[in-house]
Amino acid sequence: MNKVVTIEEAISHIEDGMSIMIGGFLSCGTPCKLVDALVEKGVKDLTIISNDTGFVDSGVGKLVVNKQVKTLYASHIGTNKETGNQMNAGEMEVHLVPQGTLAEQIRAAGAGLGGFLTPTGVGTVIEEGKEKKEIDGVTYLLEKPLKADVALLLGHKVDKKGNIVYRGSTRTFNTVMATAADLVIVEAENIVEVGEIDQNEVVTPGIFVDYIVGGDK
Amino acid sequence: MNKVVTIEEAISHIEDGMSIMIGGFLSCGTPCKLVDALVEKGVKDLTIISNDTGFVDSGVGKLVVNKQVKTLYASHIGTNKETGNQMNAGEMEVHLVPQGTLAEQIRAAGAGLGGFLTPTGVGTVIEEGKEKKEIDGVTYLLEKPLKADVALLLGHKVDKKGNIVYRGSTRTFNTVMATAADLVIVEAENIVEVGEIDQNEVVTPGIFVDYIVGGDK
Amino acid sequence: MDKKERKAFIAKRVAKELHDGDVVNLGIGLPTMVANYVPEGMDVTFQSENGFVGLGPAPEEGKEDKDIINAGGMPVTIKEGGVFFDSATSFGIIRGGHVDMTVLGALQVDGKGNLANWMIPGKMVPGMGGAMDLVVGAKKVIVAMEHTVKGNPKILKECNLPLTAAGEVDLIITEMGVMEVTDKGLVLTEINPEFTVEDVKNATEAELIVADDLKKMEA
Amino acid sequence: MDKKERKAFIAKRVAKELHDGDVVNLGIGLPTMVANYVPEGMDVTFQSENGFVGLGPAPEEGKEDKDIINAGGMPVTIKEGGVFFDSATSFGIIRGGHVDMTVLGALQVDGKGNLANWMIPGKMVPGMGGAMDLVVGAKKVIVAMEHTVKGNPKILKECNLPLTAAGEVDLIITEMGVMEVTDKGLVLTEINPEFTVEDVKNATEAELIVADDLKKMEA
Repeated sequence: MNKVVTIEEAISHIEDGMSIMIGGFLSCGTPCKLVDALVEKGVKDLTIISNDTGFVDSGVGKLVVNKQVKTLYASHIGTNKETGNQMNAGEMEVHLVPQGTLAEQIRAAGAGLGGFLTPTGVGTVIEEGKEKKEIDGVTYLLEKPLKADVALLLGHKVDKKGNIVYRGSTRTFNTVMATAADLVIVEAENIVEVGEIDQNEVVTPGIFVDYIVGGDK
Repeated sequence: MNKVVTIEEAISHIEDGMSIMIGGFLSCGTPCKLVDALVEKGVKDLTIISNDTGFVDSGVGKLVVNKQVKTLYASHIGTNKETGNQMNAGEMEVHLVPQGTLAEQIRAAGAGLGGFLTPTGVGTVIEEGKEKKEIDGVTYLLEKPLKADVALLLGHKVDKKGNIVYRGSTRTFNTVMATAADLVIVEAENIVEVGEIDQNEVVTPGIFVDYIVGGDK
Repeated sequence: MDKKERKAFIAKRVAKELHDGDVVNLGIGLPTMVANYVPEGMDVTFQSENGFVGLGPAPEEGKEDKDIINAGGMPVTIKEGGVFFDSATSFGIIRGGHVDMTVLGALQVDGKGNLANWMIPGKMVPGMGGAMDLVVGAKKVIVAMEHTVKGNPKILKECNLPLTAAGEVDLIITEMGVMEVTDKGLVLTEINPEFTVEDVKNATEAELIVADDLKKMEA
Repeated sequence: MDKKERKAFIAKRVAKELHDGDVVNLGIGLPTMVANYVPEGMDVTFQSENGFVGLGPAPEEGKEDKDIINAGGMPVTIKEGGVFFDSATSFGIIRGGHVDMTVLGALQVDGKGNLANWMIPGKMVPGMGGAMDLVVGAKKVIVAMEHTVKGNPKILKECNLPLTAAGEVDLIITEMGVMEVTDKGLVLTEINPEFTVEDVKNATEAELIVADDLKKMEA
């Protein structure tokens, strides 16, 4: 069970039309080397699930600029004008999702839940087409889980079993995405031996991780 | 904002009839000094929310033996025969809840969700009185959030702002309970200065914690 | 007051709504400035919804840490006692009512407490980011903004842009005054002495109820 | 075989269902013994639903750590590479299908894959603990138990005790044989050569379909 592979080997499993979750927030916590490799590989018609589309020249944004994204789920696209352009031109289907709902949808998928009731979005366009439910006098929307074929994560320190610790505000969506995809690839800033990370300090258990790449830092 | 107080001061806020969440699993991770203080104080008609009722002579079990518990939510009561006795005698109302559902109900309360859909319990007595919902061909039960007046936690290392790290398998329900009660009291094995816990290693943020007791270890 | 002074005045007045021990989330732009005016000796924790509490000031030039940014993507710092967490936890904190106050800007706000600040159809669709969760989840929602845009009211009878949230705004603070959203409508509780009640009414499309004990707005 | 040998035989046979890389949760009692028979060179991670993966053997006497217990409350150890987490995460792992296999005992099990193992009304009501989540969430559910209790069948036409879960059991392994729950019913796929098919049928209330390629059960 050797999980440490080259970037090429890891992304060899990613094909046209797949759904891919990408961690991070405005490129902070985004596995940029994996994204760059996807840009180079040129897989297309992707469904991307990510907090945002970064910038035209960094992070998730590069996949948009390279026209590899068919469908997008994100909470914010304002920092990458190319996303708005493609959306307005009808070239990309964009689902804007409140950030907390997006995080919780991904968590629900990873945790085996069929959905959850959130007060977020009630009385806004977000409620369109969704079931509403009143519990103890409060109105909620029923939101469903969101899963993907692949999740691409960034870890600060990753041991060879895939146990991950993050640094600073890079954690973002990486933790929930680790649980909600069939294939999970983590780009490690540092790869360490099993046992080097305190068992009380691991944030993402390695049982979620299939491949580890990078570690040249 | 001094959160470090004596046990007496902390539990002075706990009154007859309150609902109290107590962390731990078979007394491991249970704030036993706080429980002992409640036994001594003798508050009664309590609603207790806890994974189990520990043992007759340790942890949550002592409150049962001392007949302070009116209503109980737990996943397992088999290790404390007094709980079963009082349940069978009609002296205590016992709600048995699947462990994962209990954890998720408490999390939902703390995270502002109105409920969630779980596959656990479908086709069993647990589904009685609950709404069922089919999502993508799977049947789920709608489970509602569970909150409390007070949560009693055990932390291994707690800084003076209330930031908590746990040790070993003590984490259990402590983390979710921290988020789901109006008043949160943590029994610290060690109280440390703010800054002594790495900001990447805190498990429960201090913003959830009202009072810190103990620390004499 | 020039634009810069107006913004500082508004931010200072917002800061008077803070309480010791509060957890507060500030939107980008003007709301961010509130952090500069926390009253001396008061312990307020700022949350950054991308993943931490204990948001501190911008770092000195050259001392930026690429792994510590705020929700606007700018390099920031974290104070001692602050804590990093993931997005699920962050929005659990927000939706769960653990944020005492959020301060946001608005494109439009109305007398029912409706807020529109996330899109102008056909023009600007940046997405709602964390705003919808914040406005629903925070215990107190304050809109802090200049009273008008190019002379046109932003406080309307009814928002006509897509809403961020319905009926969640508690307080509106502008350079002209302080307005509270109540069951009866929008109540002007404080007024900047540089303006008359007539001035404020003229700059406001929503109906304004003037409080019996209308106070002088001080920052 | 005496009782001890029977249990070891069952646990050994269950261990043959393990695959390299599997995450496995073992119930208390007989299922716990499966950990002793992991095939050489195979990397299997055991989960303890109270809060970790990497469950190791019991500690030496005197080396118990009060903060590391299993779901039965007994002192255990954690292996290198193991990880502690909270109950919400633990059951997210379980319900989310991240546990490849769970092995549990049963009071009753039936040909439809129904399982009853958490209460006997009026007699024993310990609670379900994590069993209901495990049986629903694990990818493969194996019931490992002695074939009968005091000579009475435990594999029934239909469970009459309150269910732990409906239709979730995949495989039943006893000292007499291996039975697979299929759409057509319960299929005996392996038999312990110490018994005849007739013996097994007599000890089983549920109807048994004998597989065309019935194999010898080896542990």
